[in-house]
Amino acid sequence: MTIDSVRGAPGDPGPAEPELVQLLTPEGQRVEHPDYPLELGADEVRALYRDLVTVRRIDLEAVALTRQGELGIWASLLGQEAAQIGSGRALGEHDMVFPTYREHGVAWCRDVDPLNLLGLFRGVNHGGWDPAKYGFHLYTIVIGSQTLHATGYAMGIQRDGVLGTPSAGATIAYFGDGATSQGDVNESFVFASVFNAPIVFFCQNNQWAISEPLEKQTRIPLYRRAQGYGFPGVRVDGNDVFACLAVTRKALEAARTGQGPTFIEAYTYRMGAHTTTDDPTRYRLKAEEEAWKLKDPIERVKAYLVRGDLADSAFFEEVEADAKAMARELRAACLALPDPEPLSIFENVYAEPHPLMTEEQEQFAAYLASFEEASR
Amino acid sequence: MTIDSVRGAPGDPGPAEPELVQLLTPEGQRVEHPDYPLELGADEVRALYRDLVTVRRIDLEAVALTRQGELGIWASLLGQEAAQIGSGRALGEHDMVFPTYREHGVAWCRDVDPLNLLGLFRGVNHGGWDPAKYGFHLYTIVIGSQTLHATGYAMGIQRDGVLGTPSAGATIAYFGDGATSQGDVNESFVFASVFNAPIVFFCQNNQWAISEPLEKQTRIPLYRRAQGYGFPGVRVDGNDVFACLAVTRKALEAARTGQGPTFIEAYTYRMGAHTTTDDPTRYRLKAEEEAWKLKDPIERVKAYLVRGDLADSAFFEEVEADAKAMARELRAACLALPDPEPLSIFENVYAEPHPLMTEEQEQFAAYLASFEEASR
Amino acid sequence: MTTLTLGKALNEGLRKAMDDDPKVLIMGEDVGKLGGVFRITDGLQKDFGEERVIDTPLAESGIVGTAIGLALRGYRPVVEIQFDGFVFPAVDQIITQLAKMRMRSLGKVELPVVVRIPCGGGIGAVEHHSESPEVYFTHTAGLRVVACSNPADAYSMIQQSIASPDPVVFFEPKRRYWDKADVDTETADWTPLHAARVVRPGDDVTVLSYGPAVKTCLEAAVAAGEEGRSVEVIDLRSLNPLDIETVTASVHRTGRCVVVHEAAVFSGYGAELAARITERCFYRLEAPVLRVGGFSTPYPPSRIEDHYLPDLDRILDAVDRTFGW
Amino acid sequence: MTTLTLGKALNEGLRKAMDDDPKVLIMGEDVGKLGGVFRITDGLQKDFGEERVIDTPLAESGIVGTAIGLALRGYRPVVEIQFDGFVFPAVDQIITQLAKMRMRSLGKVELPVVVRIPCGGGIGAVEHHSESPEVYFTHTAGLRVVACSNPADAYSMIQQSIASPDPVVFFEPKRRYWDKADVDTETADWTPLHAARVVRPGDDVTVLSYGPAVKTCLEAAVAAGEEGRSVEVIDLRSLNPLDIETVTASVHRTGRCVVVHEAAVFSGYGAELAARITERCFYRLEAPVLRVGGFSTPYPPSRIEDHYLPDLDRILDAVDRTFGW
Ligand SMILES: Cc1ncc(C[n+]2csc(CCOP(=O)(O)OP(=O)(O)O)c2C)c(N)n1
Ligand SMILES: Cc1ncc(C[n+]2csc(CCOP(=O)(O)OP(=O)(O)O)c2C)c(N)n1
Ligand SMILES: [Mg+2]
Ligand SMILES: [Mg+2]
Repeated sequence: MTIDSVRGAPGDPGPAEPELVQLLTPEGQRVEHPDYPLELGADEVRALYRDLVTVRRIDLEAVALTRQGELGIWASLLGQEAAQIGSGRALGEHDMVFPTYREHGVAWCRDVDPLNLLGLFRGVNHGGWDPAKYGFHLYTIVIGSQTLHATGYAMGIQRDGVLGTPSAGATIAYFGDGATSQGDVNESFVFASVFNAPIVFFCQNNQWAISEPLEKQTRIPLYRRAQGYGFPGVRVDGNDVFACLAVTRKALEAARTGQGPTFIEAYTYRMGAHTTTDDPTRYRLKAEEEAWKLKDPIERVKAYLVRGDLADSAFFEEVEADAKAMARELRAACLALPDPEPLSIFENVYAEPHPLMTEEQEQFAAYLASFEEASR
Repeated sequence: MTIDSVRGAPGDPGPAEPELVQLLTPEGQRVEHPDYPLELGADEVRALYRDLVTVRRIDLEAVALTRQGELGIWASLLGQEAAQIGSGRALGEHDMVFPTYREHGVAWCRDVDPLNLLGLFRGVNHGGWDPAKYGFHLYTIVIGSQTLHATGYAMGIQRDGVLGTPSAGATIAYFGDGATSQGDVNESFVFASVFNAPIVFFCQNNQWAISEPLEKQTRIPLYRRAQGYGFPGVRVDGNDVFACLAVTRKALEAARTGQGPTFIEAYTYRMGAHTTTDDPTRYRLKAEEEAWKLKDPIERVKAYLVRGDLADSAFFEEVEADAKAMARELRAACLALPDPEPLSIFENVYAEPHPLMTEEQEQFAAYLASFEEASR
Repeated sequence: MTTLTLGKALNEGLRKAMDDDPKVLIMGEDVGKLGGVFRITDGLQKDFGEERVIDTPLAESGIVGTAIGLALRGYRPVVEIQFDGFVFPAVDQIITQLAKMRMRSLGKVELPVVVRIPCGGGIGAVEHHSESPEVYFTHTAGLRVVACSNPADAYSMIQQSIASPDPVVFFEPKRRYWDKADVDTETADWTPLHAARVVRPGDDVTVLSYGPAVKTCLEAAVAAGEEGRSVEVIDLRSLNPLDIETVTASVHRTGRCVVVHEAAVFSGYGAELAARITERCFYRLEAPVLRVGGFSTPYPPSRIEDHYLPDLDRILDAVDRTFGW
Repeated sequence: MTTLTLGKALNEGLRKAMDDDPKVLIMGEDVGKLGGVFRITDGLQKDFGEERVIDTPLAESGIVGTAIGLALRGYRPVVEIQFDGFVFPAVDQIITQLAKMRMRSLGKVELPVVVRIPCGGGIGAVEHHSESPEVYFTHTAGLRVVACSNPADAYSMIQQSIASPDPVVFFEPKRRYWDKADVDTETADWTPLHAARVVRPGDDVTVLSYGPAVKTCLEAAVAAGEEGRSVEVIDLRSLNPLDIETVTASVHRTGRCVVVHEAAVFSGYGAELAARITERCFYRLEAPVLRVGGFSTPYPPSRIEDHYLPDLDRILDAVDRTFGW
C-alpha cells in the first residue's frame, strides 16, 4: 500500500485519552517510561513544586491587577504551569527561548523579572527586556512569527560551529495549538528539517485557540504534524511536570548534539479565559473544565511529595507564604511603574539618527511646551 | 515508542528509486498494482499517446517562438507530459483545475486554446480565459497561492450539497516540489483536512525548483507531507501516463464522494530549463538529464503500442503530422495576436465605474491624441 | 429608527445581507459561537449555521485565500480579520490575488469578497492591536477601500460592500464600536458607498477625515466654533475611490484644509489627499494642506497612545496654523 | 576606476561586504550555484561556501523570518527577494517583526537585515515581475528604504546598507542591471546612504526621482535642455529617511517640481513628496507639484508596459504643464 493508511476522520482529534508520555499520574503516582528515565532528588522536586506554585501565584496576581484596571489585559497560564516549568527547567545556559505571550512560567525559569511581563500588559512598553541577557526572546503576539526567528537563530548556532561542544545551545520555540495552522509555523518546520537545525518546537496544546476547539485546526493529533516533515514528534502529558522536563531535556540534548529538530506536543488545558477580556462560557462547557481540574499540574506534585514524605506542611506553608509575599511586592512594583515619557515615542525606532524622528520629536516637544506656557 | 521512528537524515530525499505506483515501465511493459486496476482500450491508449505528442509539440513550438523573440518567456513542460495528461484525462466535467504556470498539458485536456497560453507569455494579457467555461482556473504565478483558491472552491462544492451526486465535482490543485515549502500550500493542507474538502493536491515533483534540488525543500519523500495533516499521500511514477491517470481518478472519486483530500506526488523530471531564460548547465549535471531521458513518458507508451500491435507506423506518422500542422497554425495565430490597446490598461480593474479609472483614462487618451494631432 | 451601537449596526447589516442572499458567508477566527472578539457576528452562526458562519483555522492567508476560492464558486464571503495588525499574513493573497484577478481574467472573474478590519487605537491594547494599515490597500489597484465612522453608515456600508462585485477592504473604527446613534433599518435609500459626506458644514476651513478620527474632528469643529471659527468636516467614507469632487468643492470654498487620520503621516493616506487637493485647488489654497496623524513611528505602548493619536488639541493646532500661514 | 554593470557592481559590493565581515550572509532562492536569476550573487557561494550563501526553501516569509533569527544570533543576513511581486508573502515578517523589534526591545535588539528587491518594469516579463512596491515599506516605521539607480551607487549603497544597524529595504532597478558606468572600488569615501544627490543641475524646474526612472528623467532633462528649459534632476536615493533639505533647497530655487516614479500614482510615494514639498515651499511654488507615474491600475501586460511606465514624453508633458499653470 502506498497510500498512507491513516485517513483520520475529519473532526476527530484522536482518542479522548491519547497515548502520551507520562511520568506522574494525576494522583501523584510515579510511573516509568522506557524512553524517558528521570531521576529527581527530593530537593529538585520541591524546587519544581515551588516554581509551579510561584508562577500560578504571579498569574493570579496579574489577573487581579487586570480586574482592577491596572493592566490592560492578561493572558493567564492557569493550567499550563507544568508544561512551562517542566520545559523551562530543562533549559541550559546556552539555550534560547522564543515564547508567545503566555510563557510566564518559562520567563520565570529564565529569571526574567515578572514585572517586565506586567509592564507589557500594563502598556508601559512592548516588552523591553534584553533577550540575549536572559536567553529569552521578547514575547511575540503575531501568532507563529517567532517560530521562524527561533529556526533562524538555530541556524546561527549551527554556523557558530558549537554543536556537540559544551557551549552548544539549542533553541526552543513555544506556540499554541491554534498556531499550528499558520503558514509561518509550517515554514519553520520546513527550514528546520531541511537545515537540520538545533531546535525544539514546543506546542502547548491547551485545546483552545480563543473560542475555537482543537478540531478547527487539525483532524489528527498535533504531534503527528512532524511526520510530514521528517522529524520526530512526541506527545507528552502537559500537566505532568516530570514528563515535560524529561521529554524536553531529551529533545534539547538531541538538538545540541546535531540531531536536529523535535516537535513536542504538551497536551494540556487552558483552565481560564483566553485573556481577561474573554468569556469562555460562550463557547465551552463547565464540565470540560471540571474534568481537567482533576488533572491539575500542581496537585499531583503535592500528592507525590506528601505520599513520599518528601515535604511536610511547614514546607507547603512556606512556599505559599513566599509566593504571597512575592505577589504583594510585585503588585506594589506594578503600581509604581511610571508611564513612559510622551517624547519616548520617537526613541528606539532607529539605531542611527533619522531626520524625521528628530523633526517630529522637536515639533511635538514644542507643541507640548506650548501648553505648559499657556498654563503658566 | 511515542517518538516517530522516522527521523529522515537531512538532505536525504528518500531512496534513489523510491517506491512508487507504476503501471507502465519505461520499457513499455504493463504492470499491475493491487490498488489501481486500470483497463484501457486501444483507442484510449492511442488517444493518450496523441495527447502526449501534441502537447510536447505545442511546447516545442512555444520554446522556438520564445527564442525568436515572439514570446517574452516560456515555462516548458518537457518531461512532465505524462503527469499532466494522465491527471488531466482523469478529470470529469464538474471538476475544477487550479494550475501553476506550467500546466499546458492539463490546459490541453480542458480544451483551453493553447493560443491563450501563448498570449500570456507573449505579454498581450495576463491570461484572460474564462475559468468557469473550461473548469480550468487562470495560471497562477505566485507560488502556492492557487492551492488556497482550490481549497476554498472545494469548500464551495461542499456547500452546494452536490457531493456524492452525479453533479459532484472535485478540485485539483497543481503545484511543484518547490511550492511545498510555501506557507500557503501548508495552510491549504490544514483547511482541506479540517473541512474534509473535496480536493486533490497534485504535486509534480520534477526534482528542481529553478536551480534548487529537491533536498532544499524536504528531507523525506514529499508524498509523506500529507501524513502530518491526516490525509492520504501517494507517490506515483510521474512519467507513467497510465499510473497518473489511475491514481488521479481514484483520488478525484474519493473527493467527489465526500472522502476528502488526497495528496499525489508525481515523481518526474523537468527535462528542460526552468524557463527559457534559465541555464541549467550552471547547476545540474548532464548525466542526470541523460538518466531521466531513459524514462521518457512518450517513448514508453509508444513501445507499449508497438509491442501490443495496437498501432502501426501510419498512426504514428499521422499523429506526428497532425501535431506539426497544429503547431504551424498555432505559430501563425501567435504572430497575428494583436497587441492590446493602450487604453485597455484601465479596463477590467473594477467591475463598476471608478472615477479614478475614468479620469486617468481620459487624461491618457487626451495625451495620446496630442501626439496624433502633432503628427497630423 | 432604532438606536444601535456601531458594532450592533454592523451585526444587523451582516444579518440583513445574509437574509437577502444565501450566498453570503462569514469567515474568520472566532466568528462562530463567540461572535468574534468584538461580537460583530454575534448570533449569526446560531441562526445561519456552521456552513455559512465559518470558524476557520488560525491562518489569515488561508482565510482570504479560501474566500477567493469560495467567491470563484459563486459565494460572497465576508472575511473578518481579528485585529488590524493581523492582516499582514493575508496581504499577499489580498494584493497579488484578490485585487488582480479581475484584470488577470480580462473581466471574466468577479471576486465579491469583503475583508473586514477593525482598525485604529485608543482601546488600551497591546502591540499589533491598534494599527491603521489603510495605505497598504489604497495603493493597491483593484481593491475598493472604505471606512465607516458611525452606526448608520456601518449598517448601510457593510451591505453595500457585500453587494459590490469588486473586492472591498472594509475598515471598522474599533474604539467607536460602542458609540450609539439612530439607524433607519427600514430604508435602503443610502448614500452611495463611494460618496464622501459633509458631516458638519462650515466656511473657514475644511477638515477631512475618516473612520475613528471623524468623531474627534467633529469635537474639534465644535470647539473651534466656540472661538468663532467655522470648520467644515467631511467624512470621506471611501478612500479608494476617493470622492474628490465633494472634497474640492469644499476646499474651493474655504481655501484651507487639514487632513486627520490615525495612521502615521509619512507616506500615509493624507499625503494623497494633500497632493491631489493641491493639484486641484492650487490657486484657492491660502495655506498648504496640513496633515495631523500618528507620528511616523510604530504605534506606542498604550499608556501613551493618547499622545500618538490625533486629538482635539492637535487638530485645532493645525487649523490655527493654516490661518497663520 | 573600473567599468561595471549595475548588477556586477552589486555583486562586487556584496563580495566586499562578505570579505570585510564574516557575519555577513546571503540568503534567498537560487542565490547559490545559479547566482540568482539576475546573477547578482554570482560566484559568491563558490567562494564563501554554502554556510554563508544559503539557497533557502521556496518560502519568502521563511526567508525573512529566519534572517531575523540569524540577526538575533549576531549575523548580518542579506536577503534576496527574487522579484518585487514575491515580497508580499514576507510582508508580515517585515512589517510586524523586522521593523518593530527595536522598539519592542526598547533598543536592546538590533536587526541589521538587508532585504534586496529587484523592482520595476520594462523587461517584458509576465505578471508580478514588474512591481514597484516601495510605499508598503516607506510607510512602515522602523525600516530604512533606499533605491539605487546607477552602478557606483549600487556598489556603495549595498555596503552601507549592510553596515546599517537598522533593517534596510534595498530596491534595485532591474531593467538597469545591465547599464554600465565607472565605479571607484578603491575608495569608501561615499555619499552618505540617506543623502539625495543632484544628478543634473538646473534652474527652471526640479525633477525628483529614484531607482529605474532616474535615467529616464535625465534623458528628459537633456531633451528639455535642447528646448531651452533648464531641468534640475535629483536622485533621491533614500526614500525613508527622505533628504528633504536637498529637495526643498532645489524647489526653493526653481519654484516648480515634478515627481517621477514607476509605481502607481494614487497613494504612491510621490504623494508624500508632493505633500511635504508643498508644506515647505508653499510660497515659492509657481505650480502644484505634479506627479508622473504608473497609472492607478495593476501593472499591464508587457506588450503595453511602455505606455504604463513614465517615459520621456510623459515627463516632458508634466514639465510643460508646470509652466502653463
Ligand atoms: C496572526 C494572528 N492572528 C490572530 C491573532 C489573534 N489571536 C491572539 S491569540 C489567538 C489564539 C491563539 O491560540 P493558540 O495558538 O492555541 O494559543 P493559546 O492562546 O491557546 O495559548 C488569536 C487568534 C494573533 N495574535 N495573530
Ligand atoms: C512566491 C514566489 N516566489 C518566487 C517565485 C519565483 N519562482 C518562479 S518558479 C520558481 C520555482 C518553482 O519551483 P517548483 O514549485 O518546483 O515548480 P516548477 O517550476 O519546478 O514546476 C520560483 C522560485 C514565484 N513565482 N513566486
Ligand atoms: Mg491554544
Ligand atoms: Mg519543481
